[in-house]
Amino acid sequence: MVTLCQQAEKSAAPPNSPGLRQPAQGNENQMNKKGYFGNWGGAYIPEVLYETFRQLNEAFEQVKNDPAFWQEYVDLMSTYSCRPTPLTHAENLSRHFGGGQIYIKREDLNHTGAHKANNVMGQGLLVKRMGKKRVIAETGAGQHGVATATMAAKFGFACTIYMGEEDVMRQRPNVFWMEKMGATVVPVTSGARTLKDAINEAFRDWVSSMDDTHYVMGTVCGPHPFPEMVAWFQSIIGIEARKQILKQFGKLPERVYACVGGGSNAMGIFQGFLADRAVDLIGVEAGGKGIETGQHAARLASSDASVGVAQGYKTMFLQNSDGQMLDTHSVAAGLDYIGVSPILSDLWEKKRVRFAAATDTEVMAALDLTMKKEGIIPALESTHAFVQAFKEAPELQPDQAIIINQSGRGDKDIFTIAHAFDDPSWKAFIRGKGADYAA
Amino acid sequence: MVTLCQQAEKSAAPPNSPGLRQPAQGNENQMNKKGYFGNWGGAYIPEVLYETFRQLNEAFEQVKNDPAFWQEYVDLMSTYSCRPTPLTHAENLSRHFGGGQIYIKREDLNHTGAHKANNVMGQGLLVKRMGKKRVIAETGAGQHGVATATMAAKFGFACTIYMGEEDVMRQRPNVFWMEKMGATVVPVTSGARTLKDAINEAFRDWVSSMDDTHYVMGTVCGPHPFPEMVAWFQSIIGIEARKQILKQFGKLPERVYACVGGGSNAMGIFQGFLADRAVDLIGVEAGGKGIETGQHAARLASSDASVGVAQGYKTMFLQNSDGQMLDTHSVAAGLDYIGVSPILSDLWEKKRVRFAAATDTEVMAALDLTMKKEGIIPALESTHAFVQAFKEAPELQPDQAIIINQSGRGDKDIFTIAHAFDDPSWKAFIRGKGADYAA
Amino acid sequence: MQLEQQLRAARAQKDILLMTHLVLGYPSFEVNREVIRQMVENGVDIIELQIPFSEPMADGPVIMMANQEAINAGATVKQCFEFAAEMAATYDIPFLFMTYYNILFKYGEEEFFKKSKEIGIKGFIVPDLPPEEGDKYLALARQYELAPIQIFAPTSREERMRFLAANGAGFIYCVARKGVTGKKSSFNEEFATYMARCRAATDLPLAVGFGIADRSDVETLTGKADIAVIGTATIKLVEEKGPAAVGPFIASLR
Amino acid sequence: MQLEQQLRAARAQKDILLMTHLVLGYPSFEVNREVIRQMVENGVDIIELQIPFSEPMADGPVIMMANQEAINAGATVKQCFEFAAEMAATYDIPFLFMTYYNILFKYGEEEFFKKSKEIGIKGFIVPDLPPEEGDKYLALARQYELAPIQIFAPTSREERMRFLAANGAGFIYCVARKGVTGKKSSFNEEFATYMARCRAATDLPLAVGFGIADRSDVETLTGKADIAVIGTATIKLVEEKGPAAVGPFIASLR
Ligand SMILES: Cc1ncc(COP(=O)(O)O)c(C=O)c1O
Ligand SMILES: Cc1ncc(COP(=O)(O)O)c(C=O)c1O
Repeated sequence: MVTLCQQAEKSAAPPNSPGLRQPAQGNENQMNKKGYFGNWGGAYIPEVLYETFRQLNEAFEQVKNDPAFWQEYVDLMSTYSCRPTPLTHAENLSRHFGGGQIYIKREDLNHTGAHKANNVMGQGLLVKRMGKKRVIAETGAGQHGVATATMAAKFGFACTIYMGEEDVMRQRPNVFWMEKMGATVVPVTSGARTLKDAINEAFRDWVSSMDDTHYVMGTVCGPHPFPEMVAWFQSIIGIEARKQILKQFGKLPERVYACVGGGSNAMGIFQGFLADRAVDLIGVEAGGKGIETGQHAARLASSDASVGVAQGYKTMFLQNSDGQMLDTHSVAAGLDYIGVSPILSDLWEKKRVRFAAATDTEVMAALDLTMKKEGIIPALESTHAFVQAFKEAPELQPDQAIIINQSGRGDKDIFTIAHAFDDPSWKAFIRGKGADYAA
Repeated sequence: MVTLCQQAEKSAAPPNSPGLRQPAQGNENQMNKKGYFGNWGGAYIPEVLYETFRQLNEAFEQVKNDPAFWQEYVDLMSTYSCRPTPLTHAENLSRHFGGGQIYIKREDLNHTGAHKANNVMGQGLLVKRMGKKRVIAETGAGQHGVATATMAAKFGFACTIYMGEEDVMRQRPNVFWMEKMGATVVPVTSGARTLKDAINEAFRDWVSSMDDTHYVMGTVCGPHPFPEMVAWFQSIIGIEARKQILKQFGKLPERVYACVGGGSNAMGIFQGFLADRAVDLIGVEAGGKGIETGQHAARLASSDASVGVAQGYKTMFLQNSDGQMLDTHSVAAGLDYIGVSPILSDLWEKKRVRFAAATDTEVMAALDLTMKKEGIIPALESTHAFVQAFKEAPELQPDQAIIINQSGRGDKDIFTIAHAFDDPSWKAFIRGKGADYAA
Repeated sequence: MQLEQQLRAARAQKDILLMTHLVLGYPSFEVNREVIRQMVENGVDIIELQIPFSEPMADGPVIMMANQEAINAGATVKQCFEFAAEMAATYDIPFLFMTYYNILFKYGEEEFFKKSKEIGIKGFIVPDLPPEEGDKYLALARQYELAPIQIFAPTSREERMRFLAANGAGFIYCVARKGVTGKKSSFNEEFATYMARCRAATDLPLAVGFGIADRSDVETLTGKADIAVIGTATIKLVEEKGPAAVGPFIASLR
Repeated sequence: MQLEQQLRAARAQKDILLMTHLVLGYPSFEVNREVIRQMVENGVDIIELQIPFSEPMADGPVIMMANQEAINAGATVKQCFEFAAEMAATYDIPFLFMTYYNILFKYGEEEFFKKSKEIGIKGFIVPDLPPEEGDKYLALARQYELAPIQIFAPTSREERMRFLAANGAGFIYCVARKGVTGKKSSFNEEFATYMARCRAATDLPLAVGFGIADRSDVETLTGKADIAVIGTATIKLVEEKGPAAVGPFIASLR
């Protein structure tokens, strides 16, 4: 079966930055020479990495134009992970809201539990081609770290993961798995000790280790060619989703929803529909405690962000008037980031993608509903997309469909979710375990 | 893609107890009228359930002979779960052992993280046909409970899960998810407060609730028709695996390994190869602290078990000379059970399936190796199969293959695994969390 | 004398017979001995001796715990036989073994019948052994002239009841309601219909069990059934008030 | 006078020039003031004033923490300008701004150049702004006659060095090794080859930075480079021994 699927995939997957290069789309989302998407992107890198980026660009250009590489990638993802991931018709939720048919793209069923696997395995194949022996990565919640550690184990690379000290403490389960997979996890003690600081730290490693080391950027951010490259690997989501909805529903969806941290899962699914002008694309950011509180991570859905350049690229950042980055907040660690993909900033500016924000509270309610109605546990990140989809579903007719990209599974978030639900039995359980381990 | 896959599946799935009825197999594994496999099985049920079982048998006979039902099942599993699950070539492990090629059947990539989903979703469809509105289930570690709660949410059934009080305390994360999915989890305080007691309790519920309630037995045990029915649903594993290995490796495997708790994942994959006489089938039971210590759950791989009748069926049980069941032990809760599938007892007696045991210590070592070499985290249950496969892989040649059935993923077992590895950071983390929750 | 005749004889003297139940070895054989004495002295007509089993699937919480405790306290099948022998020798009423099939199976079915016959047991109640699984058991029952008591449930259809009755002897144990032992049953109209169905299906005496706890229950049954079965109620009583309370309780029932 | 001329004039007097670095607002502008006094009085030839940025990607732990602390202590870009104006007015040596591009970008690049020119700043070091991204920046540098100091790294190829030099002015900042600021560099044969490559690529004065910590480092550089850059070393010194230790340290270097 797998191979049949692979063939279906094969004939359909343009080896050349699929979504970004669709003709109907014109050139507006195509990168110019300097790695820009419209006014956004670029490569603001220290001189010491110039040569490394030159080589990386070259290697990426090569694989992008090599259909065999894309095929190798699709094969790997269909035997090591579970691609194509299914598109699930959420019949109960659809009925519940009484509007459009809700379909869920199941990236949670990937190996390691999130869309992160797509990017990481793709970069792994690239690293193999480049002949490097070690990978490094930043991680926030730990999903990208676990995915990278997994890839490194599979490919036999040495692996170091940078993770904010705060996050190391909060996300111990993921740290445990990374270590068990053979990776070294380095707690980052600078800055806010979270994702952005881990990115800085990974760059600090890379500027001395680049000869044998590749930095596996976890999302569609950072200096060129990372945004384009990560988007390219993630485009597999949208390619599949478009075919699936046509097959299962018989026509295109009205709207496609995805949560936006850095933007990789969103770009992944959006690329499948960019050329379909009638399909409304909605990115959902972290509304945290509410936009008005300032404690959020809504770059494009709020008016709190402004154009800036940091971490190697130009985009909309949450920063103060001096250009110092702000602390962000979200119940979902993976959305808790100052910047956003330059590709999304471009699509936002061009009004091709619409943005909304979901608050922590709305997220917990949507999570609860989704578990109870469908037996599906989306990651807290993914649940943001569900919130907005639920708000809008009633606007549609039963013969219309929407797709929600479920970027990951929530059972990894048990500590956070059980805490957020303020579950007394969970607390008692943890207290008991803690007591067992005391002394 | 999904639908292409579905079609491939369609043409291949015999709607009639596939593995158990393959002609080359003769009739030896076919059940006789009374629900026996050779000398094993039967339906030792209280009179009050007679009518319920009659209806269940009737309903099962109907769907078994209805190709549309099997197709509905396959469709559901390919859009709600991730079937066909991939067959992963474990290149690094193969190289490491320098013998046969190791392939891993990835049941861990199922929705809810284990093969349990196959059985549960299948029974869910059956319940829908029977028009019942409520499901109950026993669960040990909680995997089957989570799967059943998930199915109940999806189908809109009320759901009660019986779980030994010990297990409720040990497996709080699973309890949390069951509850969040809308199920009621009832801690069972009788007996050893583990799996077998939960089964008794579920029967106690069923004898009064059978009019509107179906008991979703979690494995290929219990009274007829459960063993046959669960095996039928799980046969999807073996049907896929056989096709996949032929496609990916070009010939049949020499050996197929599966862990055996009740025996459902083992029967699932074995059925694909029962008719292939040359394929050696190996069931791996829990060796616990060592067969010699008596603290294990090896029914067929030790000489500690004897024929008995309990929980509604005749099989090999770990019991004393009076017929009282013994306490069993395994690091893997899902293998920690007194009985074993009557179908497996039959295949064991007929020497078609060979049995081995893996100790807790061997399991932890194999888990460590698998994580580091392949970036894959098998469930502790599944890891038992890996242990025996690793022992035997060197006996084979590189142009021969073996398949290990990875029945589930291990990241759900974090509390158990981190504890078993005696991880100091994990303990510190839990201590810290515990302190946070201590008012 | 075979069980059925013995019961018919007793029934000729009384409007309704009383059958009581206890779990052997719980809390101890000593207490069992005292409880039985009180039962017999206060007019119980027949006693069910449950040989404890670790997986008493059809029993409710009280009897289930009693099974567990008896095993934990070390009660063996051998001791149960010894104790039963003593009781059957001491008292003139019929004693039955109630247990789950695995106990017979592991003991050796033939041996189990032989030994039971020897010590004067009159019949068996084995709730997890339907006739379909009981070829050997039923043949041995005929051979040893021990009653393989069959069970009717409210869910049993007419045809099924006839089939069960044909395979049974001694009396029929009519489970008063769905569910396990120990919960209250309500003897309403539905129950009356059920009893009528039971009566129509067999000539064997009818015992009714599950949830019978007091005199009014017994009164309700009088005329509808031949035997009222008191199970959980006495076990709870012994737990709460000790064996001495059993006599007065039994005396109060009829 | 433009920066290059000014440095050539100074260099004519000394075998090697000393450039020092500090993070504005860390630990406070008061301490900055005292440190600069000690530096100038002990013969420092040029000073890099780092305007703190929250994401100092190219800096090692010491300078990174200094950035963070300065921001936490409330240092603003406006204060940095005020302080720099005061220093440039007080001392006769060239002052440069070192910072990351976002600081210029958010301030408004033109405004940043204009203001810097006004207060007497001589040039900028912006480690995350390669010439490819700096069209406007480089144009403004020409317009305002401020030196857009370019950086060479050991990984820069010859062609690349020429390109950088063509876009640079004032001097070239040669990063002594791969990696971030703050770790020791070893000035071995490989380093000598690297310096020869730098020299061959440009006529601009060469500064060498990253990990220069003592007199022997400075001696090693003498003859190979025009300027030795001391960065992390003084920050650590101030942290450990206070600003008063800076003068003697600087005096000991050459
Ligand atoms: C499950 C999941 N979804 C979404 C995100 C956000 O990243 P992105 O916007 O790049 O998809 C993350 C990041 O960790 C994640 O783990
Ligand atoms: C992952 C996994 N594997 C195996 C088992 C054992 O069950 P079975 O032998 O029925 O496959 C369990 C039971 O909980 C399980 O969760």
